[in-house]
Amino acid sequence: MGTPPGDAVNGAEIPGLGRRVTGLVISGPAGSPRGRSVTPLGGRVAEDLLYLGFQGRFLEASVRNLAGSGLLDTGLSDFGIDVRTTVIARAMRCGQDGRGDLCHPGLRSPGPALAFGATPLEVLRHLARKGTTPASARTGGWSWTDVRRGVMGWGGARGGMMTQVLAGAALAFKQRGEDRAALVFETRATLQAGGWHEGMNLAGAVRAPLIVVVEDGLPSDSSEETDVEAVAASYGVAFERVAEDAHERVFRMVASARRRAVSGEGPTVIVLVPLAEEDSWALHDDFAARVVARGDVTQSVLDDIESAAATAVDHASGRLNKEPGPSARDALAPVLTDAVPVVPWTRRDPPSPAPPPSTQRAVDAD
Amino acid sequence: MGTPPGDAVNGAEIPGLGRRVTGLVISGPAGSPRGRSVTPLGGRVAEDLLYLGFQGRFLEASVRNLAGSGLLDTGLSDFGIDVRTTVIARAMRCGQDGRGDLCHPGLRSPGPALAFGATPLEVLRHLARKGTTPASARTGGWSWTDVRRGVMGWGGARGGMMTQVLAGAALAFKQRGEDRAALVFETRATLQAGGWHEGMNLAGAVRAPLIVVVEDGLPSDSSEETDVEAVAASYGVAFERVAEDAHERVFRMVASARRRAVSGEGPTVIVLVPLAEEDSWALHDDFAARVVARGDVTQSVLDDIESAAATAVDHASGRLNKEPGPSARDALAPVLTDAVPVVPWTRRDPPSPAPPPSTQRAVDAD
Amino acid sequence: MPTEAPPHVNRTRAGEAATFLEAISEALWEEMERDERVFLMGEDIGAYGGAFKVTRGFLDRFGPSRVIDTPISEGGFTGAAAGAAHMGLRPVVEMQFMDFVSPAYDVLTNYIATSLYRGAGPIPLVVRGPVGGGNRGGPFHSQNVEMAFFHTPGLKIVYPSNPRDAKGLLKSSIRDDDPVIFEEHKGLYRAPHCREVLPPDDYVIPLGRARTALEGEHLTIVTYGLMVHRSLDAAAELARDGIRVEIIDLRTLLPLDEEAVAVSLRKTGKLLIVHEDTRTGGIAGEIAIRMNERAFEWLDGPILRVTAIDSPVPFSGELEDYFLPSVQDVVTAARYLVEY
Amino acid sequence: MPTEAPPHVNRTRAGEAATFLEAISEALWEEMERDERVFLMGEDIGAYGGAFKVTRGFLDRFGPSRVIDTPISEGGFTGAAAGAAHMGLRPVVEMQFMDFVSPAYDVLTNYIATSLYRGAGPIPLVVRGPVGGGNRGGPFHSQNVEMAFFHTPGLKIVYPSNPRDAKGLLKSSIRDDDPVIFEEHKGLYRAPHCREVLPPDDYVIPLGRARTALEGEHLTIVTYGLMVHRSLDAAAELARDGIRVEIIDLRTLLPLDEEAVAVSLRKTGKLLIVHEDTRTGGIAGEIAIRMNERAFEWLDGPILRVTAIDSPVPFSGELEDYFLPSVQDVVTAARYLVEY
Ligand SMILES: Cc1ncc(C[n+]2csc(CCOP(=O)(O)OP(=O)(O)O)c2C)c(N)n1
Ligand SMILES: Cc1ncc(C[n+]2csc(CCOP(=O)(O)OP(=O)(O)O)c2C)c(N)n1
Ligand SMILES: [Mg+2]
Ligand SMILES: [Mg+2]
Repeated sequence: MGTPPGDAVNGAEIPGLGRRVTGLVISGPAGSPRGRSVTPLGGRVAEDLLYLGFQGRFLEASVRNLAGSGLLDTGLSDFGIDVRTTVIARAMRCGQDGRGDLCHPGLRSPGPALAFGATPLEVLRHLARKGTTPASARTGGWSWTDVRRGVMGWGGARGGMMTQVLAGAALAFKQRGEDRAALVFETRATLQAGGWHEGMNLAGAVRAPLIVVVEDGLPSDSSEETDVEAVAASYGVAFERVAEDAHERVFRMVASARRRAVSGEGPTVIVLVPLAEEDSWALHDDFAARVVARGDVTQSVLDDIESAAATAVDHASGRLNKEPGPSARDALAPVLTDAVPVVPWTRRDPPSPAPPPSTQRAVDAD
Repeated sequence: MGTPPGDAVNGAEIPGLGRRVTGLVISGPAGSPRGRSVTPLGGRVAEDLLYLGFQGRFLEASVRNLAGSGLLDTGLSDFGIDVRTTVIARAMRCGQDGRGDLCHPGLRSPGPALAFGATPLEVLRHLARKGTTPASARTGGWSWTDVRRGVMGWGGARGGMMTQVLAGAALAFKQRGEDRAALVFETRATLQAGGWHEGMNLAGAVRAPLIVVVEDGLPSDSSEETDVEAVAASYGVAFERVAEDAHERVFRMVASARRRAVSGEGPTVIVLVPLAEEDSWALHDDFAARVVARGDVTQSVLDDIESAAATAVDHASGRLNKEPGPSARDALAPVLTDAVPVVPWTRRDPPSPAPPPSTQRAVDAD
Repeated sequence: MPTEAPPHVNRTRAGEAATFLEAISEALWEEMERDERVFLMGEDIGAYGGAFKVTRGFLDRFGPSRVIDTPISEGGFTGAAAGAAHMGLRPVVEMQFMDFVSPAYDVLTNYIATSLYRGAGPIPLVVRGPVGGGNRGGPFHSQNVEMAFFHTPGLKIVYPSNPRDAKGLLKSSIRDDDPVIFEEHKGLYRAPHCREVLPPDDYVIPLGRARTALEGEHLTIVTYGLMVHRSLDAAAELARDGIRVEIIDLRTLLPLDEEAVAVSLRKTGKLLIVHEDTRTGGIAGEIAIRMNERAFEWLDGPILRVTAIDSPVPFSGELEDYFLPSVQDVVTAARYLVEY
Repeated sequence: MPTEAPPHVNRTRAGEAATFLEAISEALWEEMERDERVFLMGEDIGAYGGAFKVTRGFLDRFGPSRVIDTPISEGGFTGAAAGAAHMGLRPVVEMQFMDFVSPAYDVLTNYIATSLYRGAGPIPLVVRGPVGGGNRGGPFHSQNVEMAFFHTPGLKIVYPSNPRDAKGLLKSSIRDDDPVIFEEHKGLYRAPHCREVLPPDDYVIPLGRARTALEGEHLTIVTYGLMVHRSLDAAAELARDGIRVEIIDLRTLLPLDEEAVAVSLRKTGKLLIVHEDTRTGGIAGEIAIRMNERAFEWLDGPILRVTAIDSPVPFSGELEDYFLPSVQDVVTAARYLVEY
């Protein structure tokens, strides 16, 4: 059985509040994950969800701004942040020491990465191709990997590869008997890719502690209306659906899927039904209103959380411009652990007309 | 709507009988494909099924024999002929002129290839790597392609590729409004391959006239017990199961799936449940007994059919040894339609020390 | 229901100059009008008109049975295209980015490339799509894919450098009975300097034949695609010092027109190969050994190459520019060889 | 539940000679005993012991969580292996035949090979399995796969020629932090002439270092895998005419030990590359251009190659023998070069 979700190993600090926002346990009673009623979440989880939600909201605005002023690709600002992805990710056991859960945040929203400990500045660096983190300038986009924090990014193809990779990671957890699970966000059409089926089949067969969230987003011309529930049934794995549900219900549903996963009952596939465009932050606001009404968080703490999130994002976008671009040498980051990357001689001195090799034998005696 | 199944365009002749065994229409009334009762099949279809069944039976013995005497790889004799595959294939519209149905016979049994017009000698040539047909010495095994007769063989990987290929062929039939369908035999574990899912998804999405038979054969350690019915459901395609059914029922079920396919109702997945080992020819014998009992075929015609089949297979295995092996040049069959294959100079004359190129400009004026 | 050709496939009929991308669109349109067996498959190529809008307007004109929006399953629909080709159709498959051809690697190398050899008949099929770096696409939207297929007997690979060739070579590829991988460099798609008035007739350019992009005598540069332009820029700079470079634009990489390379090498005695793709295992190696085999005595210096660095394509602009071969790289290598 | 090692992984401990296959089994067994992070994945490797019985007895000893029978989904389980490697395990993936690595081409080239560069950390993983022709396996059970991966920065490729190297190189590959493609030639698996007594200690052979298989002075042959033996046979024949050939066994193809090749070439002035894989786009090209780059002045003749024919691998014995490079081919080419 798993540690209660939300029990992160380390947490970041809410700057304006001077205390940790992750590293929390649920203090409220465990609600039925399938129940219709909105069971309160513990105060610290609630604070986290509020903070992360505000961060996402301000980040969205900030990215649009930066794109407008040419500091980011407009292509990269063309995303739909879905606050529910944050809630889903936060229901996992996020850690900072390489021993928590794993998450592939998908490409649609930074929410899950934020929930797993990424900072707004890191998100922006990646979008802006800045060279101050190991990979932002090399692969960038919405996606990067930080094994320590459990973020498994991939800005590559939508072929279901991350379901395979996270299935394998989950297999490792299971093999070692660890209380860890993996969460992967995929988009709808990815289910058309054979690679996704192979990953899902494997995960189902070995009962890997894996949760696959299918973000049922913008229909593309090439998406058939796959019946995800039938697909899940064909792999004998559990299925859930998230629609315009309250944060509380989403959180508990995922927490419960996580519990099933780590206790060996196998993967769950969750379909995330798209929100009406105008609703994208309504669930956040409803949640905030509820926690204040319930007295879990006072209005003044809520205001502090909001302004702390705003400050963090402002700080990040302000600092982004001052950060150095990558150095060209970063293009030569090693592709092998033990090799110095080779620069073509045209970037260096030309070879001498008859390049003399070292005379010493490179061949071992054998 | 399709032409009645069994209405082949051209037929081969039963040698001992001096008349065609394919090119037949069902003369009996159409039975309910799902009915439990055994509705008679037309006399000529019955004769065909008897002839093909006997051929398979004798071929199985012959291949074991040849393998025992070292003329064939023993590995290639290690197959399980399933007489029902012949019935399934014969329920399609086999032609000889490139305008009939298509069939990928799979690797387990020559039955479907025989039903689509292959001769026992051709089967043996492929197994024996003889060079007297275009591909036998080059790819051989259980598998070859003859587009004219509608045989689409492939001795390659079990990755579901033939479901893709036949789905595409079926798409072409549909695009041209032809009365044609495609039949593909796959083995059970192939359903684990992403490639199979991609082919099936595409076929389902475009309602290609495709029938996929899953030969649920020997369990391999790597086969999970995929629930094929659930998989078919996830693609929204029809599902059928063939167990120890009488030939008549199998034939009508497939004929009906074919009718659905060509009338635009989409693919069908059929699971072929394995026979008990000792039963492998029992269904054939039951069928023979029934057609004789019903008076559709007299005992003497049955005997003639049996001995014609025996003669054909004897002839084939007798002739096999007398056939020439391939010539080494056949290894160089072109890989491009307009290219003469290049032989490395070590197989020919060595180049002169400073090989003179033609002086004429190969570059067009542009 | 036949509709008017949209503007981007009507440049030539209107007597206007066409971009590289428009040349591709024109070739597809004309071949689909000429031969009803030709049809298109790809992701979002129908209503959406394709990620780069190559097929905008095609769905209206040719209908959904000839402009097929596929699921995201490059292996599956390439396999299906092969089946349709077996049945006499002529599929042209678009990869949204050619980087995504990798899931189709299995079917292309094992099934499609071997078909003729297996006695299963030819598979006339074109797989086309955008390739190449310089567009800040990062490692998964910037690749060159020729070396994934160059080692596979049974495939052809075409990589044009200008609108005229693109149109003529794509028409040839569609009419060809063999499977063709057709690479279109994104950096050429809308490049203004590439725009040109195309011949008004139904011309084709034969596969397997290189083109002399520039005549010269001191050094042969063998190249293709966008690098033809980099090499021409380098040649212009070298010309100021009286160095006259001959540039061979391969156009087709497989089969390789080694005759054209050898003829030029005989004239210049020096050979430099320039490719945008990464270095190790790039096409330069094959050209080098072929020239060893048939033209060793004419070599007055080593065969050298200018290529990208052995690394994935970086995402940031600064890094990508450093990663890619530059005009200056070509100039440096050329000078070195000429002085050798 | 620890069981006795079955005989085929116990040859060395018993002081007996081991075949190539047994050397592979021993390496796997010893690494699994040494390091509990090492685990195996593949089709029918457990109860069945693998198609070639390399892992017979492993399931009993190491249990089903370290000897995992996978579905037939090479892409999927290679991707999963990558995930497990991210989490600190050291997967060794068996392809039943290496031909079937092609469905894993996408994940190997795009995800796994780029991981370190992307800042996602190393992916220590070995993909191993049988390769090569001569066993009448036909086109889909006989391929060499090195050139599918040679062009991808971020992968290593190992291809041993004898039991001693096989064991030492496989151990190194498993301990290496980078992803390694490890090719085992079926023609060596049980070859009696290959059998040898292996060092009793826990030895490793470093990746990226070639080996001189034969010292000579008139000609350098660069080769690997089964072709080392063909080349040795050719050398024996040439020796009868006083021609002394030096044979470099590459052992690791990527990274390529160009230093070893250059050093030998400096001594002999002549270079012949022998590979079993098909010709166009084979590794010979890369070796040729590297020697142009760094050793041109020492070349006293063209760099030549002996290879298979550009075609799929034929199924019939006669055709396959014609298709594959023979001892006679090597002798012919060597004589030509020596006389050049
Ligand atoms: C293997 C692969 N093929 C093609 C693409 C190009 N591509 C990127 S997004 C996309 C559409 C994705 O549709 P869907 O999964 O429904 O995502 P959404 O519409 O929700 O963004 C395609 C085809 C890709 N990234 N990877
Ligand atoms: C892509 C691919 N991977 C691996 C193999 C090797 N292989 C051949 S048959 C087989 C087992 C097939 O099992 P199943 O589909 O259940 O067939 P059956 O047991 O009925 O013969 C395997 C793994 C293959 N042919 N293709
Ligand atoms: Mg969509
Ligand atoms: Mg099975």
